[in-house]
Amino acid sequence: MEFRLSEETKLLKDNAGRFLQDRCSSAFLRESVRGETGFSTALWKEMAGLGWLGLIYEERYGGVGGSFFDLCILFEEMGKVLLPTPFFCSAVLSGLLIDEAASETVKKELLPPMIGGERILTLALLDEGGRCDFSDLKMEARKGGDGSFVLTGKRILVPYAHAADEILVCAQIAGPGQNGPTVFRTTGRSQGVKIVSLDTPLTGEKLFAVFYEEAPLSRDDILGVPGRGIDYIEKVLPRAIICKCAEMVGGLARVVEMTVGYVKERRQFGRPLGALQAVQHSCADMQMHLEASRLVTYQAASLLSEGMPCEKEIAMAKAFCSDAYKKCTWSAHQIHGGIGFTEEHDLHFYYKHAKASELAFGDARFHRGRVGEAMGL
Amino acid sequence: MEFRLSEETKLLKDNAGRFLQDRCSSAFLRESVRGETGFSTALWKEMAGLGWLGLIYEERYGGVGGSFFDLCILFEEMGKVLLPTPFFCSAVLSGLLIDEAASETVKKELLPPMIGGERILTLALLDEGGRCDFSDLKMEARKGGDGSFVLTGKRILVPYAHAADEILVCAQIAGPGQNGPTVFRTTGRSQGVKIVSLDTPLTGEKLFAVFYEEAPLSRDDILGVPGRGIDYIEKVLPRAIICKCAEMVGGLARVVEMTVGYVKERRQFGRPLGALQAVQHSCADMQMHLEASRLVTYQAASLLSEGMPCEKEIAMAKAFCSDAYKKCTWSAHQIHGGIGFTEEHDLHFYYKHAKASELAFGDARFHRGRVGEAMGL
Amino acid sequence: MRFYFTEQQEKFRCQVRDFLEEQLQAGAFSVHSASLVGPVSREFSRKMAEKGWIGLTWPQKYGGQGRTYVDKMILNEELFRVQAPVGYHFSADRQVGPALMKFGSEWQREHFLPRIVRAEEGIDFCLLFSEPNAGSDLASVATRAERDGDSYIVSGQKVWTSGGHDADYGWLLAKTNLDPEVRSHLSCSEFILDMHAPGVTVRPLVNIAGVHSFNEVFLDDVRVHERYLVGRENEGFKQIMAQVDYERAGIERLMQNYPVFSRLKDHVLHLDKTALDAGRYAWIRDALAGLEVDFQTGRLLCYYTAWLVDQGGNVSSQAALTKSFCTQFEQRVNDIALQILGPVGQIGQGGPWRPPVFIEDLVESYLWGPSYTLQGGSVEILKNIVAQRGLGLPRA
Amino acid sequence: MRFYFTEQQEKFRCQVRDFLEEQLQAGAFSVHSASLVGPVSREFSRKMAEKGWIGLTWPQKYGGQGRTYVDKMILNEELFRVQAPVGYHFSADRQVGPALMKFGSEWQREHFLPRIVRAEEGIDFCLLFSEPNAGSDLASVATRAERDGDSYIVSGQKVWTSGGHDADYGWLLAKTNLDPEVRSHLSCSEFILDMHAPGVTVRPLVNIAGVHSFNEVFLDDVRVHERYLVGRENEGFKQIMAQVDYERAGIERLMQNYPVFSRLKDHVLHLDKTALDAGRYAWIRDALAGLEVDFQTGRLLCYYTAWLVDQGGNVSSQAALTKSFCTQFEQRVNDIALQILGPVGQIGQGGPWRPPVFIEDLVESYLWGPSYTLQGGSVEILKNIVAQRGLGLPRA
Repeated sequence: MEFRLSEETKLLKDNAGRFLQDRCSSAFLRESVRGETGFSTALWKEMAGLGWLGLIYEERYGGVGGSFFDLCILFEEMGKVLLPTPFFCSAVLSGLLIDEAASETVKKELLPPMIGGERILTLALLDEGGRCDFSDLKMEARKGGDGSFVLTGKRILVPYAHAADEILVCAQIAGPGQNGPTVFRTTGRSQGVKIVSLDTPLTGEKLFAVFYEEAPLSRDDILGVPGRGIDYIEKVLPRAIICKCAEMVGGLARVVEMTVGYVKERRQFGRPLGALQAVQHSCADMQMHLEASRLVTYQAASLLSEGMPCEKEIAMAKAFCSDAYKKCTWSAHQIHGGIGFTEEHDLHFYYKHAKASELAFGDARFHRGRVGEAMGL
Repeated sequence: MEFRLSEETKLLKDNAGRFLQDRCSSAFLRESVRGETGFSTALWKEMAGLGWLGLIYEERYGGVGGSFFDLCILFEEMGKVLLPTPFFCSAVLSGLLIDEAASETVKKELLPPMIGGERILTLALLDEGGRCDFSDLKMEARKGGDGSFVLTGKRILVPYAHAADEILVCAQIAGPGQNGPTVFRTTGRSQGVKIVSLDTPLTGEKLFAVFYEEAPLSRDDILGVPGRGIDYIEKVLPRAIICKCAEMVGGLARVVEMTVGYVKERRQFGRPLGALQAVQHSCADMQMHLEASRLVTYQAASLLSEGMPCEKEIAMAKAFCSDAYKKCTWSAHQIHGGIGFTEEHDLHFYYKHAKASELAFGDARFHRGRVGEAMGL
Repeated sequence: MRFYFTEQQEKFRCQVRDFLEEQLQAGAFSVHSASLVGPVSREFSRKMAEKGWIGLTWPQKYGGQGRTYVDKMILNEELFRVQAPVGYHFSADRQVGPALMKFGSEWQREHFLPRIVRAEEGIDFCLLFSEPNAGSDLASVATRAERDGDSYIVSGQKVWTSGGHDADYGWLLAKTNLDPEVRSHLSCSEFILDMHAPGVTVRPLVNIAGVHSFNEVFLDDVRVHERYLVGRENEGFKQIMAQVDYERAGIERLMQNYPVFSRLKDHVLHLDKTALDAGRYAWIRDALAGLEVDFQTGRLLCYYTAWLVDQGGNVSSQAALTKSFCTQFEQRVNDIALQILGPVGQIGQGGPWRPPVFIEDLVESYLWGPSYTLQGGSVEILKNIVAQRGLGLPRA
Repeated sequence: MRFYFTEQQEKFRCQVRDFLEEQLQAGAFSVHSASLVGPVSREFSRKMAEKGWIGLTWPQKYGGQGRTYVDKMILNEELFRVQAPVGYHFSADRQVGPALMKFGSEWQREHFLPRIVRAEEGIDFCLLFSEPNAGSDLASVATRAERDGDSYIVSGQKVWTSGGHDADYGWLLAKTNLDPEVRSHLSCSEFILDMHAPGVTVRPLVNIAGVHSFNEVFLDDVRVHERYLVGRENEGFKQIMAQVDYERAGIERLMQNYPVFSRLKDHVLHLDKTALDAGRYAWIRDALAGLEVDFQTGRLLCYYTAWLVDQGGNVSSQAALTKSFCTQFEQRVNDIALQILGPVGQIGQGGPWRPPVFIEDLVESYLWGPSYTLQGGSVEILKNIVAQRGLGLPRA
């Protein structure tokens, strides 16, 4: 057991933290979200310039060759300011999927511009019911002549689909000598593809529905080996989940910081709010949830990073963080009172983020199910 | 909606409360439990003399002809002192079963001495696994010649089986032209019946295992109509559950009273414990749980008493009280600190009673299942 | 004890239901959860007034019906079941009227009560209690009302003023004894303030659901005639304590999300159980039954509190207890609804596309979540009241 | 960061496990949950001493091994996994030793430490902190130690003294400055008290599980030589604050019910799922997985705290946070276990008959429940510490 961050990691953390704090004022973030793309392209370029998008990818693709653990630390820092960017969908979900699935040629084609921030990728995972059910993809790529396909199905809650150069999606190949679940590269501008903006008040990320109605695809649009689509995605999800947890830990850390800061300053009944026992106990609970969330998340991140088996640890992290973060945002609101209930205050970003993150990739109950499986139950 | 107790009910409540407070000092209760029977026979006689055992039974059986609601009020008062007696198993479980099932002759034989306290009855409900599974009784009455039966099976957690003159048990009649589930009258002193004392630290009631190994029975030992045993029991259980809830409400009321009294007196950090905000909030929560428990219980008791349909209300009462009472005993212990953790203090009787009551007749989750059914889920 | 309604009460409930059904059919409003008190519609309030349902519990001499609080609870239960747009008269009916009857002058009663009962134009009230430094802690009120001839000159800042932008009058708490040695409890008074008077500026605040429902109100030398002083000078605190009980004793704190709750039950009833994992369905069922238990228990507490009001006793502690119980239900119901629906639940009504599985207002209701346990006394304050006034524990 | 153990640590764990397995085989003790710290067995402690496992973290000059607190956590985890009978040396090892090394005189160190490390006869310590009017609030300590020549005369009453009836020595907190004007924080001192000295009376207290585990201790003019004063006169409070961290930083607060938890998992693993309602099994699985998440998270917190101790920092707040988290797990595990088992779960070991489905110690563990969140600082006190010392919030 060693709980100290390595010197390099600490450096990354400090630099990233400082950069984000400098650049991502609350006003800046509010402004960015309002634009067409839903994020600041200028900042996005800068992040790419800092090597963040390529942090975990090999140098030959323009990456930094850093550890997955460091990526989690970066997500924790981004979670503190709740920076909305396509980082997660492009450099984690899609990038990892390409890294797992694609041929060397395709990796060389896709990863460098992704890492450079010039090309944005996204992954369409959830069906119309919001489920990710590998036993029933509800997305069919019917074989046409000469190796062509026709794609039909609906995907929703797809991040930044409007800004994405490519949308990856897993579909069941159907037709003579069917090939099973397969990842395809699609674009929102193609024939038969419709992108519809969704009203999702909880998320900073912009989310879309992507409808495929007999969208034509070619054999070249297949990513990796036909029939192995689910295997690829299942290799990506654990890391995506832990990046999400790290982001939640960052958000939670900021919520605790905001709340403790507030109760030290705010006076009520003639003394600081923080002198009230009920407030103190609530703050202590938040701190306890924060430390525990961070430890379970770091544990999974570290084991994943070292390639050790950790299915149970991943599930524990998502189960614990989902509940902890949400509970703490409730407490924070309760302590802040009216001021925290205004749009002007930043607290609500975390309140929303906590709930949206709980729902993403399975809530606490879902992951306790996974823990149960790992226990042999 | 009318939330006032009627004058008669109030009188009963006050008298019973005063009687119990006078007679059931903590020392007296501790003393009673230690004896052979596990309760004070002197007090038992007195209770019978007051008409309590016959409160709800018709006058022609020696009863008072009072309402079921009044019986619940009595249980609430008994719950306050946690009086251990065979009242529940004799005058509720068994008495009601007889009232539902028995012929007029048998009622005239059994009810008057039960009501007079001369004869103690009990009901053996739970199988060896602690379940009450009507689809698999695990108790068989095999037909012998000339209308005789041989009873085989195990029952556990049977209250006061050692002191009971009769033990009622529901068994599946097996053999030619089988007759289905049927209630039998048995006694612990008969051939093939063994009574074993159980170590049940949570209960004030003494509980036993009753083992039947080919115990001979005659046709006369059948209570009511063969094959209708479960119907009878299902008519009794709702009332038993609500008596139990009322007892829990009484226990909870006493816990709140003890705790509030304690925090007013006890000084810590130079002021009454009750001046601490955390203690105040905890006490307020307890009071909230008490009032809510009482209202849901009274609701079910009152509707039952008036013969109105109330399956959902019964389930709600047991679901709510089970959790509320337990939670409050935890809080009470937390507030009392070390002193409450000693055998000398009375608090632990309630701590135990809360948990045992939760487990009796289905816990909160079980009864939420019933509520769900009533909701059509 | 009787846990059902009288025939007359049932009949009354039916009348209210029929009226609301009619209004819904006519498109007078739509069922929409989330906001604290339904939207403002003078037209709707006028219709209610015609029925005699404003001032239901008030004495007949002020235009009321002299009926019980249990009747009023029935009325409100039905109104909130469909989130009827009662905003125009709600504060006046709930708090202002009872306060005037208890503390107001005869002129004030005659001037305001009949107009409220008739939902006349210009009687929409808001409450001017909270200030930036006096939220839960009203004793820190700093707004001053200085005597000037037969008037008071009021200056200060109020905040969290629900409906302040629509209101015609504000029910104001301000300091009238400016001696810093005198405790607030003995130095504040209550006034009725004309929101259209010179010097009143209302600045909208947008809440975290993106809705403008409350405001900051700036008072700059606003002149208030002494006949608008309610009750006795410097006794505002004593008065207000009795008034907020009415705010807390209502069923609205249990039913702000009733449409969401009701739609959730509907949704689950129509779930295709065969397509669902058995364990997951068992959990949904348990969670929903748990909500039902809490809802029904909260409802009992509400009716019990109303009944106590009818008995004429002091209900401070009981009202605080009831509200404390109910608001916690409000927060839980949205949380669980979102867990049951899963990711699609977070899609709101604003976009061009809605998922097949969809509960209107759900996300928005979740966003209103933090307010439930804050408005009208935070849960902490309510528990203090239960502990101190109800159980007799000493002040901290 | 590294979330696994070194090879050396794994090896150490195996050694401990092998030793315990051996002892279990030999019938030296049996696995039994519930009690706060395993029963007293000098014989067992002596065997541990032979292995060098008492004073594991202490410097070699006092007979210790100079190893890390993480190693000690590994040792304790294995000991508590089987509830080994460590009662004889536990307090001395956990608190007395570290306190003497920090504040004791050279004579005290040489006199006690090597004997503790060897588990010699007569070194069983109990803690004499709490008093009838000074539980969570140690500042109210009233026991007096008055100077008399080269001794102190001690009078007063202590309570909740775990193991007081077996102990040879008591670690005593008493007032040495009797000036009522001086705050307790500046007027108390720490002593080592001979429990066999004239004037010491130990009265057993039976707890709600029916077990005699703690005591009242009456001190009647007990003479204590000044060389048994630990640290500086009147600085007992400052000293004690540092010491209790060791009490709180352990894994024992997470693992008092480990056997119950482990048997519960076993029980559920072997349930006949086909005989079970699917919904009920889903709930059991969810509940058990929830316990596992909390247990594993608590375990991480424990190791993290131990690691922090090894780094030499102040761990007050961290230890309080860890204990606060862990004790709540302890309470929950028994509650859920009983819900899973249902009515049969309440049958204890004492009767002549046990049900086929049975978890030893379960009821008894449930009866110990209230103590978990009280001993060694109630959860409330722990949260105060986290808030005030950890987060810098002002004293109430």
